[in-house]
Amino acid sequence: MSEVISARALRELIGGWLKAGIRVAGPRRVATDQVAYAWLDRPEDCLLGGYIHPHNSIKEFFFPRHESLYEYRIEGKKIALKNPEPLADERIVIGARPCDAAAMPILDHVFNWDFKDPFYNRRREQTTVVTLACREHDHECFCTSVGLGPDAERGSDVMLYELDGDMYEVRCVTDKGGNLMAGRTETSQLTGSVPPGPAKKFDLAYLRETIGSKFESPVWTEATLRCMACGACAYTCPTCHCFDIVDEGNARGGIRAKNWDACQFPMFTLHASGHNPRNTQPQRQRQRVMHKFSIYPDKFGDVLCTGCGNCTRHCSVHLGVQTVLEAAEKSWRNATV
Amino acid sequence: MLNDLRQTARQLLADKKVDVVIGYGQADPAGPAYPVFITRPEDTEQLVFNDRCYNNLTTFLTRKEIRAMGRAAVLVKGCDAKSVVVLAVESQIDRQSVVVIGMACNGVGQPSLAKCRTCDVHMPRHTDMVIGQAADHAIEAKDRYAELAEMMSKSASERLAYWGQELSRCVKCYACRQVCPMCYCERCVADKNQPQVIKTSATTMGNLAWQINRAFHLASRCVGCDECTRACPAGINLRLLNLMLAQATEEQFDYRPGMDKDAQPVLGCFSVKDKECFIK
Amino acid sequence: MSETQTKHDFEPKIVAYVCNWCTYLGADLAGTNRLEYPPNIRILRLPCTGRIDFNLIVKAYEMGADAVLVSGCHPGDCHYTSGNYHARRRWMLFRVLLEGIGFDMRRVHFTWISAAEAKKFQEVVIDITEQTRALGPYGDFRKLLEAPVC
Amino acid sequence: MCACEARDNTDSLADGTISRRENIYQPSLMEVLQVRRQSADVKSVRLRFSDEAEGKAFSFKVGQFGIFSLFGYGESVFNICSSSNWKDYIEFCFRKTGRVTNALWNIEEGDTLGFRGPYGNYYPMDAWRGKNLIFIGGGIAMPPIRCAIWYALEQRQDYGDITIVYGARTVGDLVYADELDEWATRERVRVVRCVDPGGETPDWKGEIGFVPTVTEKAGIAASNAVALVIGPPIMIKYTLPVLAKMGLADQDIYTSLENRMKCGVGKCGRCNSGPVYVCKEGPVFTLEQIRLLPEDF
Repeated sequence: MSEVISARALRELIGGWLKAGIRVAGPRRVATDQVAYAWLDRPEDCLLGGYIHPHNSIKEFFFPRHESLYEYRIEGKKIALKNPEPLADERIVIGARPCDAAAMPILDHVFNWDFKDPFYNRRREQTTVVTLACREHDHECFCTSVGLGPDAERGSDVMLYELDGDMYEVRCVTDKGGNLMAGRTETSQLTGSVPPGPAKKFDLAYLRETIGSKFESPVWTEATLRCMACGACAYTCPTCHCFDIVDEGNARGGIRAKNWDACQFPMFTLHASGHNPRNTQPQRQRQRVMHKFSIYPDKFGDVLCTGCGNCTRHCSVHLGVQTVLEAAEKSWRNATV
Repeated sequence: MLNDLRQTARQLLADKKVDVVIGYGQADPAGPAYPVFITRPEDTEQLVFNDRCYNNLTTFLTRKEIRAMGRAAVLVKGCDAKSVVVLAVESQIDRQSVVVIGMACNGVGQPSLAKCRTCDVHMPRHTDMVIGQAADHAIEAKDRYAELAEMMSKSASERLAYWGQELSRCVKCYACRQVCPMCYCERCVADKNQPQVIKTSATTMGNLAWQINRAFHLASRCVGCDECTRACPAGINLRLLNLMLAQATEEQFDYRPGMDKDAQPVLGCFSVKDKECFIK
Repeated sequence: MSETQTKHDFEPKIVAYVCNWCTYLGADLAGTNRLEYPPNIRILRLPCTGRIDFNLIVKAYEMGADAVLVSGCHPGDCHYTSGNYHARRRWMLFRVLLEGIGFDMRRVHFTWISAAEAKKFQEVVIDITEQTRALGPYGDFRKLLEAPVC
Repeated sequence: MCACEARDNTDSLADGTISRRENIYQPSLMEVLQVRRQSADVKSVRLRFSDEAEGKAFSFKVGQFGIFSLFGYGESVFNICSSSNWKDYIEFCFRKTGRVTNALWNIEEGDTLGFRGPYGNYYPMDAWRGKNLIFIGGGIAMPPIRCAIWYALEQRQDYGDITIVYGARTVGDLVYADELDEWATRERVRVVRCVDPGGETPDWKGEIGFVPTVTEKAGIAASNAVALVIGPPIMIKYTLPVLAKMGLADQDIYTSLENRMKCGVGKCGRCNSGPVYVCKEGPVFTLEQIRLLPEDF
């Protein structure tokens, strides 16, 4: 026994949400060859197939690339601070990929260890994530290598599985998801399944065990010398979360804002004195990969990567977590032979 | 052709004429090629050349990490060869100390990229050697800029709205800048904060200011390799911005960057006869 | 509020980037000659038109300008010999980019005004102010400024 | 730790507003009480909480840092260089180098700044009780040492001999010069001042030489001692072997790292050195701890 919904009913449901003033985001064609997670204006904007992975990730809806932390007004020698606008709107992300949804519990750790980030948390509370299990993958996908897969439920409130005849099986993962879909589905005998995901690209257990002692390994330089030092990998990544805090305004006032930042920029760690702890590009690539597979896991258990492949997919020199780790594993295993 | 390339590279390294060959490698024939840095003659077998060799490798000629490797030989397609010319004209490289290996090219991408459809430099120019053969056809100037016609037929208001929409996707990853061989500044104006001329925020306005800045700093310097457009993760058609300026540069000054190594760069000089009908 | 009323109440903000040696002195002379011109103009003095970074023009719109005037020495009169020639060439191309992106070119003005041309300065400012007033606020650009992020 | 727990309290408001208390990025406002010029490019600033109650509730431990902001320019990270025993105000010290500090240079009494903190760990002043203290600093590193010196002097009976070695490029670059003179008059305190060769003035009475050499020659007794060494990386690098030669163990040598930080609360991801977030688990480390970190600072 299962719960199902027809494609038409699903679109109607999206239409109903939009009509009720709920903000709905999902995969949407934004240019001829471009699919992005974006706010939907109409139910038909939402794509439920025909692409592998949008060029961005759903982290945008929880941790936007630019967000005001508060406003300041300058009145002579006095300053007045004003809270940001209330974050009260209910939101739904539909058609998330499992690798994107899985990033949310990972980011939860960062934004809640010790100090709690209210902006992120408020959006998490307000957003329901409806995930669409994957039926296709490309060369860059490697979710299976980091312990996830095309139907991984982690981070999702509802899972949708494509069935024959324009139907979707609906599996509610959380109460939040259950509430969202309650009364919207029909009972059926059909159950959804997905084809196997991509073949494993690297041995996670081996790398986790080894990487901590490989800070000085020559592989970092060998494998990453071609890095162009842009932030495409970090900004399309569902789990990268580094940010900058800047003031924007004029002589009378303005906002203090949180903007995305990326460890691949030389400016990221540059001290005012001119000293830069990560002075070369391979050092910065090492930081990115080690943050994901050593620093973060040592602190929080999981790896800071969901295998979506966006880093490699959007890299102008085909360099990403997957390519670096493949090279690293090969090099380190050979060295021990 | 591939044998010639590997043989040439091997010889250059074996004879110690260069310390590194900047070329293309490809781990997976189905995937894209990517830059490789070959320092030993025996590694030249890694070199490939095919229609997946997108990168403009001349960007690496000004990179700190690559410069540290010593004298370089670099593989260029016809379009990339133009950036070598501009880099030399702008004194960013010592042309005599770089070996430029031209690769005859019939276009990259399947289907070919937009730039390849109006390419008239299938055979690279101003290189130290050219490997392979390709036929060049003259392209009429108007065909080079045909893509602009549709955009320019819209009203100003519509165009502004179009760019606002396109640039709302920009995340300021600066991939467009980083892949560009002409963006070699030690510290980009976008990274300077005293004063902060361009907002660092990836808001529509911040992105517009950034892209205007990027496009105009490349005015009459951009060789049209279109790497910025290919590198953009958000798929913004930056090519159109570059084309606008390329067209104006060709129409007003009869100048195409990188085509003539002896021509004076347009914005590096002036003429007292320059048109000024727009100035009252 | 009706369209006509909006335009009537509307006081355009106009930013003028002028060179120190000609147009600024022209404006100064206009002042000492008691030539009246609208107060809508905000003059920003730079050493030379060659110093007027194109980013400044964009910045003016970002800060809420409805029109921008760039003005300097007549050809041949540059205090630094050739700054205005370089600037002219730069604007020839920059205008094309602005136009292509869809800036309203009726809101971007370039003039040569010498230190003696107080009258011309007055006329130009009156002219631009009235033109901009007729165009109304630069709404298309405000829309970009206010576009939300996510 | 004091402030962190208070901030954990999430009293969210029903309409979705993020309250002042919840917003970990929102600073407290502070009034500038005094600005003192310490050298050609260094100034120290004394601040008081604009909200009296907030000031009363505030406490920190020496060695912790704060994030100070000048509205319209941004935030900058500085050590709180006043002693934690001083209740009515806090102080920080800055060198004019970047966007924020260049703008801070022009502040005056009565201006309002923002402050978030205190953040990070602190000097183990309790564990140092009964020990002889060796403070070694270079250049702008005096302020983060000064707070510990004052704290120790105020609890004088708890600590043994105090030796302060402080060097700068020139005589004019020595910050808190007046306080150095005052400390030198205290009992069981020895102050060794030095300037780089060529940086001396005709009437200079201190040493001439670099901090490591001067430390070596000073003949400081290392038994039952701990050392706090802060300064530019090159100074630290050459001072450490000297301390080892004197017989100090790695766990008795402390320093404070100065990685670039933005959030100060372990989120923004730039201050880490290997697995350690300097803003959370630092900035104070023993040499023993630092030896375990990758060279990423």
